Amino acid sequence: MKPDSAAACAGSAARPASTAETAEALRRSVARQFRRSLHIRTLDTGSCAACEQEIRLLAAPHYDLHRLGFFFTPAPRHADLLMVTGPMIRAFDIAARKTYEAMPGPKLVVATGACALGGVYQPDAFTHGGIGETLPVDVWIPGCPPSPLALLQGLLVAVDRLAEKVQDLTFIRSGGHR
Amino acid sequence: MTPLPLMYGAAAAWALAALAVLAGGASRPGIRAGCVMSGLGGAAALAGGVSSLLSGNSRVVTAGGSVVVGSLQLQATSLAGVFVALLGLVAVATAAFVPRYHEPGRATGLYLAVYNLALLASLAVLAAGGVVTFLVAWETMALLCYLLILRRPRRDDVAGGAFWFLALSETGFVLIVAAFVILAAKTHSMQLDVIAARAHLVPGAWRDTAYLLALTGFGFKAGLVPLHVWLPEAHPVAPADGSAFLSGLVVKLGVYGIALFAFRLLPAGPAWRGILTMAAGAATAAIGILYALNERDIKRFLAYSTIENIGIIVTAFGAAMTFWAYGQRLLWAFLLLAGLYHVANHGSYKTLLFLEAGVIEHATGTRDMDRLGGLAHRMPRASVITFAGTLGIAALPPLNGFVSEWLIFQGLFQGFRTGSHLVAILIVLAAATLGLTAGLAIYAFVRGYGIPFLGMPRTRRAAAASEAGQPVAGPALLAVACVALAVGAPVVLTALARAMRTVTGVALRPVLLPGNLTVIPAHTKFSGFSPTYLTVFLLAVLAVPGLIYLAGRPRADSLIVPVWDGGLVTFKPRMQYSAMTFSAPTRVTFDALYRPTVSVRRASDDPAGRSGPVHYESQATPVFERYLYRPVIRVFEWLADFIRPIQSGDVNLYLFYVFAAVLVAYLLGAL
Amino acid sequence: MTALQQDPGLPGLLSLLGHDAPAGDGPVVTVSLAAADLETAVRRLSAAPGARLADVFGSGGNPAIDGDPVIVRMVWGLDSDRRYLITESVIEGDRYPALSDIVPAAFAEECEIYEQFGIRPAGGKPLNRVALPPQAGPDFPRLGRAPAEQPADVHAPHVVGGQAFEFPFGPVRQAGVESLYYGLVTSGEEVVDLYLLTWHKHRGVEWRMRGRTPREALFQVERAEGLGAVGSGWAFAAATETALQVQPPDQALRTRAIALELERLYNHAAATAALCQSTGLAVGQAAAEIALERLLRLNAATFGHRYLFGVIDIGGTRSGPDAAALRRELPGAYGELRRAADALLGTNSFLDRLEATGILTPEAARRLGLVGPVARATGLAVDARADHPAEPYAGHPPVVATGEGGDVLARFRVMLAEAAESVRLIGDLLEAGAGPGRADLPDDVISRTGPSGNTGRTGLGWAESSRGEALAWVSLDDGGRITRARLRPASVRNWRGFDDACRSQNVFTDIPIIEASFWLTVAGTSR
Amino acid sequence: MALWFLRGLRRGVITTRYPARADDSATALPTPPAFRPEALTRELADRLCLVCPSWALTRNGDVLFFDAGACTACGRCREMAPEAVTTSGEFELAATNPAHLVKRIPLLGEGSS
Repeated sequence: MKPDSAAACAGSAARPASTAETAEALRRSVARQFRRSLHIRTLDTGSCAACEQEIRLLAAPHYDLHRLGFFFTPAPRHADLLMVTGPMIRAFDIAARKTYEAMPGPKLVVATGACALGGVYQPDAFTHGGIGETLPVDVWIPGCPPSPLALLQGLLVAVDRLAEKVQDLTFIRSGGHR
Repeated sequence: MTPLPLMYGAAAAWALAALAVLAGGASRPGIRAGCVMSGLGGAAALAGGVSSLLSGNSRVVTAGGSVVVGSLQLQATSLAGVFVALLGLVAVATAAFVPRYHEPGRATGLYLAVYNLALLASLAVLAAGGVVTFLVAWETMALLCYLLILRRPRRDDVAGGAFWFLALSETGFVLIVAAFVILAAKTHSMQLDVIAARAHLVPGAWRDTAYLLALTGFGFKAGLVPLHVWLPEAHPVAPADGSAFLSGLVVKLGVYGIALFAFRLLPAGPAWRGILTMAAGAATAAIGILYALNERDIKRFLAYSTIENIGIIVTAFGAAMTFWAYGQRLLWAFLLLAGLYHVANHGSYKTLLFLEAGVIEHATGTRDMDRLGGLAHRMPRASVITFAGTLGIAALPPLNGFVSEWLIFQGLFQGFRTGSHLVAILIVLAAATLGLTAGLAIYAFVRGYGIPFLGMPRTRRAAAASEAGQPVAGPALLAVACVALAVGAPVVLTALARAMRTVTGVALRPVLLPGNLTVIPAHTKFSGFSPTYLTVFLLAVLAVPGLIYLAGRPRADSLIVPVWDGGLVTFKPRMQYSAMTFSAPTRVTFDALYRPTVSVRRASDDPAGRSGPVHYESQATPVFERYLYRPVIRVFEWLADFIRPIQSGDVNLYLFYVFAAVLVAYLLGAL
Repeated sequence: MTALQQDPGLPGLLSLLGHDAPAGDGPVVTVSLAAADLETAVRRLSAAPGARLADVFGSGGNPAIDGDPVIVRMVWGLDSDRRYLITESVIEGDRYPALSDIVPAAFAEECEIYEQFGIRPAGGKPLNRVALPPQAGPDFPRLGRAPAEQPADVHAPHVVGGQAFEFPFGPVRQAGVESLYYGLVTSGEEVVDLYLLTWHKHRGVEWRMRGRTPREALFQVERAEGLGAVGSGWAFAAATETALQVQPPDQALRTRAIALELERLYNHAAATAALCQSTGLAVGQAAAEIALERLLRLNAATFGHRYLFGVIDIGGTRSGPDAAALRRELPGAYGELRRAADALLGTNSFLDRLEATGILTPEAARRLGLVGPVARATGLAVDARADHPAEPYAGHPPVVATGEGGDVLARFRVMLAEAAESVRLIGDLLEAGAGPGRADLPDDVISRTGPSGNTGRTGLGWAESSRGEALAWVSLDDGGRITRARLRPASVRNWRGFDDACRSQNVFTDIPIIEASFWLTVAGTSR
Repeated sequence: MALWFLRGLRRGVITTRYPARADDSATALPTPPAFRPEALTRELADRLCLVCPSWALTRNGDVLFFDAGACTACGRCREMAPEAVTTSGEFELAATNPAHLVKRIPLLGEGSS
């Protein structure tokens, strides 16, 4: 996440804008606190409702994220992780800020879906074109919409139970192999 | 010092106060002086009441007198002692309240003079030792109260409210006169002592008739349903101290009248008399609180809650009479004691609440709960004092209302001692009704305190409210009295019990244990508790969370964020519960009683294009006014049409009427 | 005004409007009306039993061009006549006849036109804020000119008399649902009024589409309402194809239809799950979600996307169905839904919550111009597949399921019946042969370059999405770029029936049930 | 309710074993493209950038920058140049840093120096 946005964001989980290593170490220590049980609050900042459907399905029998110690909560007061979908409509800024500030620290923010990652909408008068500049994002989950499996992986990465994979991917297929 | 002289002192002080405010009512010092006098009088009355409690009935003092009207007879009795003391308390508190509340002016001077004379008249009622004295004083008191209510005759509803009071009061007066005449005729005496002594000579039928007449007559003043309609009309239009006096004392005079007949003049009576009284009381209590729940005007709300409390007291009296009929003298005396204690308690906190209602009205310009809100932050003193009164009237420990209601319940729960199953069931039914009433009362006063004082201000006036320059001393004194009456209950009750012995002849003393500050209702093996220790215990319990907080305060820095509102842009005052919506469940549950008529209007109610604000009104049908009083009023209007012809307005004609009337009177005398 | 007893048919209507019979036999007839005649014409049309107001929208009014007039178009569904009638009226100045006084269903669109083009209906009726947020000033991007003054939130009721108060709910509601604010005006017990604020999610999709080629725009259209991607996409593609006079190959049309029916299937399964959740029947929810997940996987297996994004393309489809996978998986997946539904219909504690909940009368539905299962549950047989049959539905007519009572249960039953019908249709369409296919478009449409200028190539497209009739209207310049595109998903119309359904109720806790039975998206209505 | 309970028992466990074990339902999911650098020329790269509706592709000199976060896996690029673009088959794309999602694709096709 961008350090400036961290500074800009009041009450964000203690995250000094210092070197990358310390930030990374801090992230891991925070994530470790959430390993066993984590409560998720979702926030729709202008999605097309497909991301919401996939998130709802996380609790469905096929995926059942409760078995991994994740739970949904309607109250940001009880939430440790904010799952944000949509391109962050400007008209929604107040609600988004209030929701984030209502969460007790330490807290994680997961940007969910291509809109939230700046894919579908460019910044303009209607939207910020991605949530990065409004909220301090910890984990980014691509996909339009991200399938429940992708969401599961993202959540597990967020709490440091899975290693991030995309960093090592090249998206290059040389020659015909594989 | 004997009580009567103290009362003379009080009377004199009030007379002087009346003169002082008449003379200097236009200036603040004048009003102050009058109030000081009035307060001194109150103190004297308080002392007189207490001393008459301690010293029992004094002998009758007779002064002047003539063949026609009889003589002025005064007597300090322990039954009246409680009321006299209450009168003193109310007078002192009001005296402390008035100077900051009223603007100087001739009208104010007149009003205060009338008020002081009303105090005087009430004292005379309580100190009356003879029938004539009693009746004259009573009528004077009623007329003076009428003038009190008429403080601002030009405002809407004032004349109407005052007229309701006068009309019902006069109707009651006729019945009271009848009751006294029956007793006087049957006992050949105009002196209350003698009447009480010879009451057993009166034939049963006449005794019951007299009692029923008295119950109804005084019921009008006390506000027994359905004779209560003047209270919600008169209280809102009178000034704060005026309505405080009405609720704090005047209605209590009605109770005194009932007690006078039930316990002093005609103690012996059949069970149905008591059961009837009890039923009337229970019905009054329940209906009173239910109507209170449907009121937004603070003063109307308080007026209805007065009706409820009167109901509780009368229920206690009725149960007591029932127990007498079944030979349970101990419970008889005990319930009388409990009832009188509730009189004192209600007098203190209801006066407090009415005075504070006046403070709120001055600070915000409205009595409508739904235009208030958030006053706790803007008027901290008023909110603390009101909270004490609210705890008291909601009968929550450790305040005094709880003690007296607990005593009354303990008395009722022993209905089984009557031996008669039917009566036992009836008494338990009454207890159940009071239980419902008590529950609703808590509901009503959570609302009555929460809506104006908590939450966000609903109007600009409420947001700008300030209690600077508002009276404090009077209500504060009453709050102290409430606490004292709760913590000191065992002592007070012991004193009361000793005093009542002169009325009941039953010694309750051994079953009240002042030694270890415990109250035991009548029978040792039934139950008992100590208000004092309860208070201490509750305070300790309340202290625990505070200690825990202090001990376990988080070391890490905590994050203070606003209340979670679902991400609204702004949380608006219109988004909080209002008084009427808070009590909506009762309106739905008891709609048979309210018969609400609902209307929803808005600029455009087209399903496709709804727009504009919603007007939602739900009006309860005024059942008694519409179905009981309106027909009566019609009849009277119809009769008035016949009488009109003899009203020509010609002076000579009226002189002739007078001459004729006197002639008839002499002829009757001659026969 | 002349109230007609029997359906006059199109020629009759046109003669009423002072036009002669249509040239040719196209499914869409466009007539232009002078602003002066607009009121009388609308009166006559609304009085005609066969005519249903489907949409009202504006175009033109370019702030750059001084005095550029706004063109108000009304789309009427002449359902019995199997045709759409579009009336075009050029509005000079900033006033036009108040349509909603005659056809209440036009009110929301009047508000929208005021917001976007700054012209308001005569009569000074208070207009509600629809799409643009409160902070949208005069320089906020719009389709036309900014209105003289901001539309106030006159929707928001002030509590008068203190006997009712507003129970605020949202915009951030329970986890896993879209952002939506509703103000619940209640007397403490009964629901006095309920109003929605949806501008939290307005992304200005129609505004974005201007100047784009249809293909680029289609990407936005599919993501305007993700749970209705095929419906909106098809409507938009059809509109463009009409504008470009392109005819997609039949097998591509059948492929679209299969995708559309699959979309209907998974949406109705999702609605079933939501109904169970709102009634607290966790086991039923699990069963329905199993069916839902299997249907979504079926979508992925058949078209390569769980929500069928990217199936539709201008002039055809981008991917064909994997017929084998479809034949193999569909019976099982649908069987799940069927079994769950049967069990639900046998669970009284569930049905009791649905019966007589959120009732809508046919009158209200017609008056509000509701569409889809919500309208059909009240007994109105409104279904674009049957009323305006285009290929492939002309060859494979669906059996329109209607209910009675208009309560939640009726909606639920209608959805189940439609699911069954969808499975049948998919079977037929597969038999008839479906596959990818795409008609060639004029080159200029594909490239981003090309001259600009308006030759008025316009077209109307429609599809019966799972929520009801979805409409789209486009006008292209001769560079093939979009000058104005109108999207009207079914959610736009059906939300306005929601508060009526809630007002028929006295219990708050029924509102989530009603919302689930409507199964609308906020994204669709505030696109 | 008992009916529902039995129904659940009869169905047995259907929950995925992910992450302990891979889930085969992932294979049908749309996934971002993978590129063949040797088949990519500047001119092709520019066309790809144009056809991408979500601004996931940008060319800078001889490098094509691919933002896997912005990519919606819509497949338009694959359709346009099947010889240069295939699917990556990757769905586990969560990143702790948006920079990790931006990939450099060298343009090695002939015509590009």
